[in-house]
Amino acid sequence: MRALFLAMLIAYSLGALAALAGGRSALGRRLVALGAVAGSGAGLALGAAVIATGVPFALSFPWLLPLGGGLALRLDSLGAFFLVVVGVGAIPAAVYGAGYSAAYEDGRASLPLLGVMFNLFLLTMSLVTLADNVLTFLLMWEGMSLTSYFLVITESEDEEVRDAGLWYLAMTHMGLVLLLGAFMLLTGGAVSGHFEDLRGRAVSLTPGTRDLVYLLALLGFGSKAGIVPLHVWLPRAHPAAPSHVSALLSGVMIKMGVYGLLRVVLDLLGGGPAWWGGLVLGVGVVSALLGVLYALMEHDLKRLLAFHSVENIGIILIGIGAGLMFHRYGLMSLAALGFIGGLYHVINHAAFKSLLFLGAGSVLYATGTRNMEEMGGLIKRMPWTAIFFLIGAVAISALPPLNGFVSEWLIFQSLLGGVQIPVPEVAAVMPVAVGLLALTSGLTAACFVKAFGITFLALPRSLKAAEAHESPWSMRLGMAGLGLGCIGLGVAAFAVVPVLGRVLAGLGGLPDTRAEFTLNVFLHTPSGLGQMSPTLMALGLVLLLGLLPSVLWLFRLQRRRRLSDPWGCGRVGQTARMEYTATAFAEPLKRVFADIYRPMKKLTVDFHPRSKYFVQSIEYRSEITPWFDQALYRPFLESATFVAKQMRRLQAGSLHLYLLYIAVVLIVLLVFARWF
Amino acid sequence: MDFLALLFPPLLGALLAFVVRPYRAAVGWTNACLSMVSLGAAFLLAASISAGRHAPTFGPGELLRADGLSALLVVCVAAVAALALFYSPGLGGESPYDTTQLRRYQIFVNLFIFSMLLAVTANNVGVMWIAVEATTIFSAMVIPLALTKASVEASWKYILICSVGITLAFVGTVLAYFDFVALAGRRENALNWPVLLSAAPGLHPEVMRLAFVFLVVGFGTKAGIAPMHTWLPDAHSEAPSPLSAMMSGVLLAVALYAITRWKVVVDATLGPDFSNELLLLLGLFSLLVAVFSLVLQRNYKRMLAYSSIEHSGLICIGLGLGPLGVFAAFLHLVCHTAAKSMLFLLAGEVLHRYRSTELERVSGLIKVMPLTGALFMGGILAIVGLPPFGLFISEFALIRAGFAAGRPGLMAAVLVLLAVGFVALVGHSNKMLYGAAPEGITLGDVPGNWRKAPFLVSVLVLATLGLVLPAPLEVLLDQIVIVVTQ
Amino acid sequence: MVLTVEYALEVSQAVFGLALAPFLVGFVRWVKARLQNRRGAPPWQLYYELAKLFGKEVVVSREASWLFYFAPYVVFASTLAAAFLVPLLFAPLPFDGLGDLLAVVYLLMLGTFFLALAGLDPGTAFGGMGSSREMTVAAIAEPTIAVAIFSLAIGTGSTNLGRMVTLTLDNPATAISPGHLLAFAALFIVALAETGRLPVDNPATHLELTMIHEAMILEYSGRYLALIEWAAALKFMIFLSLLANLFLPWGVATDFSPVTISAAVVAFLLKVGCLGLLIAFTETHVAKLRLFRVPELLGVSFVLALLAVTSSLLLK
Amino acid sequence: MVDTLFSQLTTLGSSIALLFGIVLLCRYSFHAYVEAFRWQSLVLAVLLVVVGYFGAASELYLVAAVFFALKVVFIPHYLERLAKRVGAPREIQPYVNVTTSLVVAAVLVLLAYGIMRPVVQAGQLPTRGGLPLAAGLIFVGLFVIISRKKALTQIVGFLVLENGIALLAALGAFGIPLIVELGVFLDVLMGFLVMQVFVYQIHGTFESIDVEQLNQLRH
Repeated sequence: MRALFLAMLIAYSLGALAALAGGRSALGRRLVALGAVAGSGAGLALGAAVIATGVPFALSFPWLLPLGGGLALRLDSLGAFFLVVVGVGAIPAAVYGAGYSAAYEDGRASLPLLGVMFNLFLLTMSLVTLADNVLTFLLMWEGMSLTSYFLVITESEDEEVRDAGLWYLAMTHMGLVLLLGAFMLLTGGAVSGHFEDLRGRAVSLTPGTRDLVYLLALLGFGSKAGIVPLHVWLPRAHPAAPSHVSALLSGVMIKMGVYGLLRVVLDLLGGGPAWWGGLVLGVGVVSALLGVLYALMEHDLKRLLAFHSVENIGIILIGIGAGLMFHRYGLMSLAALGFIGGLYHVINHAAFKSLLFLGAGSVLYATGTRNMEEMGGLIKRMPWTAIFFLIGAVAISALPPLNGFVSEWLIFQSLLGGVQIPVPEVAAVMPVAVGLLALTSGLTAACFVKAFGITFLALPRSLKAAEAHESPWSMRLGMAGLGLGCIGLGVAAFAVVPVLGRVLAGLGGLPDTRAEFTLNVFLHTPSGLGQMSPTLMALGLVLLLGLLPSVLWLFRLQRRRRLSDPWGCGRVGQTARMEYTATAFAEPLKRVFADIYRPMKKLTVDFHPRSKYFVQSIEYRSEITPWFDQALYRPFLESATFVAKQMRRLQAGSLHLYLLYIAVVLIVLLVFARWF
Repeated sequence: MDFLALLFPPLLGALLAFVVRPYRAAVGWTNACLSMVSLGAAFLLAASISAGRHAPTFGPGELLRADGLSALLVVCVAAVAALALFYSPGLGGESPYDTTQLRRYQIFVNLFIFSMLLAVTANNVGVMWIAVEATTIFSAMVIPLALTKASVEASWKYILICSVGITLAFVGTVLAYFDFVALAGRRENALNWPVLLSAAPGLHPEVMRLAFVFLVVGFGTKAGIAPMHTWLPDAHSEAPSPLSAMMSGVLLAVALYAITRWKVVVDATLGPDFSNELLLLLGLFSLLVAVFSLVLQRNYKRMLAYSSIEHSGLICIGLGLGPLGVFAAFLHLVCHTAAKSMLFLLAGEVLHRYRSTELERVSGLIKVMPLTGALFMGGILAIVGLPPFGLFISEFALIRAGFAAGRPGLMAAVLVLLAVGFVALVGHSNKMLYGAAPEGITLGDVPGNWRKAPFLVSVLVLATLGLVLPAPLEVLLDQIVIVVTQ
Repeated sequence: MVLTVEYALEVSQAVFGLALAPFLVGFVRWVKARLQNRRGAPPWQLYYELAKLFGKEVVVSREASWLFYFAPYVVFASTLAAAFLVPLLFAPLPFDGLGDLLAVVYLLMLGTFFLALAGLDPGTAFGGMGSSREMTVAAIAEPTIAVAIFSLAIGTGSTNLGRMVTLTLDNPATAISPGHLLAFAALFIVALAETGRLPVDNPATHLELTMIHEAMILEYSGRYLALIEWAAALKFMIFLSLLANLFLPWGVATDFSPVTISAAVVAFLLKVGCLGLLIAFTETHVAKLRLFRVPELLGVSFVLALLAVTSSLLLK
Repeated sequence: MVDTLFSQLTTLGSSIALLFGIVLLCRYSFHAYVEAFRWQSLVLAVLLVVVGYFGAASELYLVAAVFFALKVVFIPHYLERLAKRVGAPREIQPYVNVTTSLVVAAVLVLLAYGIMRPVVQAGQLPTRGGLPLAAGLIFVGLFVIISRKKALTQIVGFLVLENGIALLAALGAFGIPLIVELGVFLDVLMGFLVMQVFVYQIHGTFESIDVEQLNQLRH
């Protein structure tokens, strides 16, 4: 294992060096990708080895970070799982990036910086999963944030991109502050922040402190994971970043928030009262629903995907929250089911969201725009990208037999198990969660019909789209890998679930559920509530799909087919202006959920100067601005500015005033020292 | 002996600059080399002390004395002095000043350096006071090098505020001495720090309380502690960049050093609570003022100045937090010195290229001066406390000390304020670094990138401190902790 | 030996459903016609139409892509796969473990997904309108189904249809619990929405203001249209048999003697027939809702479902 | 007997010194300021001699001599010259008018009494009675700097402040160690010279020595 670890370290560093040395050359780009692939491959192997053997890998450098008790690394099965997730997301993204970053050879962005930060980002992110004491964890965490910040502002020419970067850095730093607070309360300022000691200390803390730690951790990690309302940086930063980086940010990095939450709440604190789980569940539901609702209204392909990351994080948290609640009531196997559902969705999301971002990247690469209203007809011009994007869309819409369906099924089943919670009023939370989760997945399907249909089908809506071309092989290769991943994770669920059981074994007193939920190719849930086999379902679907045409052929029903214009109420010729737009597609849902969107509508009609019976033009505009952004963030910014303005008064420029300050302070302090 | 090697070169430099008229570049270079000599001496001193040589003294009546605390400060001062002299105007390259101005610059800057070195090595707290006062006078002579209204105004405010403040510090000194006399009769060496310290437990608490108030307000004025900080943004923004680098990098540190010295004595009389409370109060207030003055800042040199206030506030808080805090505070001091001196010197280059200190006039620095821009970014990342730089570690240690001292509320406030400052600083420097370069500006770094080598050294130092704690430094810091919290 | 019998029954049951589906649709149309004092086409009319469509050549839009040709097969296959999981006549069958009620719902959703994409593919305004509306209705129908499943799962203790039926047969009390009844009402409304019935959609109109499903498949012709229509009929069938067998499981054969089997067939026809009548009645007595009133209807069903769950939770 | 005389003399001297400080507050012309300062310094010089005599602190004679040379002869002379060069203001408009100034001064002196109480109690020297007055003088000097507008008057205020400290040192401990004392004088001298240079510069760049104009640097 040590060899694998060193291999990972060295590969990433070589990748970074290659970026510095290689500069803008194609060779440089390939070497950067090679380093990243090798590094994340080694990391994946390391994680797999730890999970397979069940033996944690530990390594520590006492002479580094002496103030934090040394640089302590320890990879247990939970960390290993997330290291695997990093690998799953990073390898295709790196391959894809080798081709994609060619777009920056025109000097819009600094390729060396991109390469260096790309590798360092992957390195620090991998090390987050290995950190075993507070300072190491915080160092790697902040390193991950910083490097990803530089990746986000790759195209720093653009004002919008810089804003996004600042938002991102501010939010993530806010998160770090909260985490620092949480860890400090946990350690009580003790010098050794070693996680083993924390587990010991956590038991002796007062309930109040534990709750505070939990809340700080939830907010801190939540700001990274992108829970509503701390998600504001996602829809800004993810579109701004280069697409293969967006894939990593959205597919992998935000999962580190989930990792941290599990690590602190479940591992270090060892679980807590029911409302902890309930809060996570509630946050999850809200994030899932609002995420998908705002995604529906987006016509910027990458922003749409970013909002879907919010949604999927919500789904993951629903599983984890349910797990925590069951954990509280000692329903261990149900708890395990919830956590397994959450973790399964983590890796699934890593697969299909990365795939979708890469697909969006190819579209951007080919058309130069992220605006769906200018696309269309790409399925003919970039067939491969279209197929891969379709796979991703089916997977994220949780449609069988792909992977999204399996994890959502598991989460559903764990929620259904809520019946067993002894307290009815607590149990009553579950059906609501079930309903909203179902609504979320339904809306997701609707949203991806829009995303795929408007982007790839029908006629091109702009010249850019009409002249689009398929992307180079390296990009297609990256997408192909992820597409296979989506299928494999769906079909081979019976093999994945036991691994997740092993990952969770012993965490916060969870039992080893390796064999519990699977029976050869079947998944089944405790107390025999439900049973399913995605494998056989996929097989059946494929069989039927193969059978049908042959049956038709058997009955000689394969008549010839004739191409013609679509029926248009008598009009001849078909133009793109007649197609349904993304806005139009989303309009019904916008009306249905108007109370949540609070759309701003403006109708201006100007009449003919002579008489108001002749209308010259009618302009209708409707905007949707996330109202809770204003409600939550503006007060902070405004109060900060207000205080700042007061402070400026202090430095008013008058020397006498300044001297007066001194005199006043002196006298006040003297009086204080004399009489108090 | 090494005391001479330490203190003599700057005097010699001043003398040289005084006799050689008109000014020649050779003088500047000679003085730069001389500063290297005293830097070497400083390192030797620090090495010998960290190697266990206990508090060497020198001169009639043990005029000079150096323990771990002095050694650390001596190294900082000498290093920044060397850096500043190396980047002084008039060492080749076109400079905005004429020879008489440059001559004045060389004379007084060297005297300034000398007085700072004297302040941190003086055994007699009276002499220490004199040296600190002298720093004001000498540096004030350099600020209005080019006579502009702004620079004259800044220097007048600077000298008046600091003189008044420092005079108050002298009141405190006199009070302490008075109490000593009341206890043990008049003695010539009564103001020698060790003597004072040994007598301290018997002094009158109520008198020492008053004395410490005078001392904190007085030296606090020089240390840029709010609300006595008002001179600082003006002076730092108007002074020639090397001087700003020295003032922000080490002058504040010297003043804090004086406060620390007196804190030890007062604590010996009163116990630590009184001084701790006072320092925490003032430190937090400085942090508050500095951070929120950063939010709407329009001038990047003032921005850096306010960040210096922020950091001396942090160091004050650290000093008030017991042993762990003191350790963190002085580690923080070292890191801040390394980062801020570099930043001010770079800001000088930016000013020279963009001809403006306004933030909105500066954009696309990365493209205009790639190396300078990269270094500037590094410095900013360092002072906002991002890894892998030393301030991340020192701030972490400081926060941890606060929690260990059982002050979570205070630390929460500090964390929030730090976060605000973080956003403000990063936001402003984002505007500076990226975006389109203003038209008509010459692209490319200043000729002679080899002169940037010292900056790489400071970046290296910062990065090293972010990952490891070199043994000598650790020994020094431990000695300091022992000295301060004995 | 027994196992092969079971598989045979499994397949035959699905084929039975597939064969019966068009008749069921025709039957409902016929009843409606009668209720409206029309003669109406005979119930087996739909078989003729399917045969005709299979015989015709296919006319396809020039802009259509491969997805347009692919979608009908996916729709048909997924619906048929769902039919395999639903117990029409026999309760514990081997395929029961392949997927539960959730799987059925999501399989049907798969069909809807591809159909909606196909609606967008030719690039006409009608298709887009249809898919947009179809997805809207489908999305806001989801939660009701899920929650109804929840309450059924509470009552019976399983989500796998076969087991649900047998468990209900084992203790009939659950069948008449208030939770079950409320869930039935909720699912009935959803069934109307999902299968494109009045008052949500009018299968017998081509008026662009009102049509949903028809607009989406407007561009289809020939065997593709046949496949889609047949799949739609099968979907209708599935929902009716779910309503029938989950809430009134009696008659479903649990052993495979010819008697019980024939009894099962009869019982099934009776139950589904009654439900068909019920639907015909509702369709004649309610008017088509405006599209933006549909959510309110589905909201009602969601509330019903929630009530169902809470009552079953509290009465448990 | 001797001690009582000693303490009476010192108290008298310090009160006169303080008196001159307050007198300074109610004068208008700069010339009068300088005069008041000169007399105050003279009194302090005498006081130093007295303390040196009674307190048997011989080095105080030397201190007194330097003090005289510096603060009675040299600095006032230079102040006058400076005033001539930059055009001394006939009228000095303070921020607060004379009566208010006097009230404030009174308050400050009372405050000084209150604050210095423990110090007085702590000391055994016969001179300790004058300590509060010294503190009062310090506060008054501070007040002068704050409340007067012209750079020149601020310098005078600063010098008064330093006189207060000198008085404090003389009374409290019969003067501080000689080396420190001399260093302080050096500082005073240099500080004064530098300030005078700046007055010239201010006059050169702003065509006036009105400190009110120095308010361009803000925020």
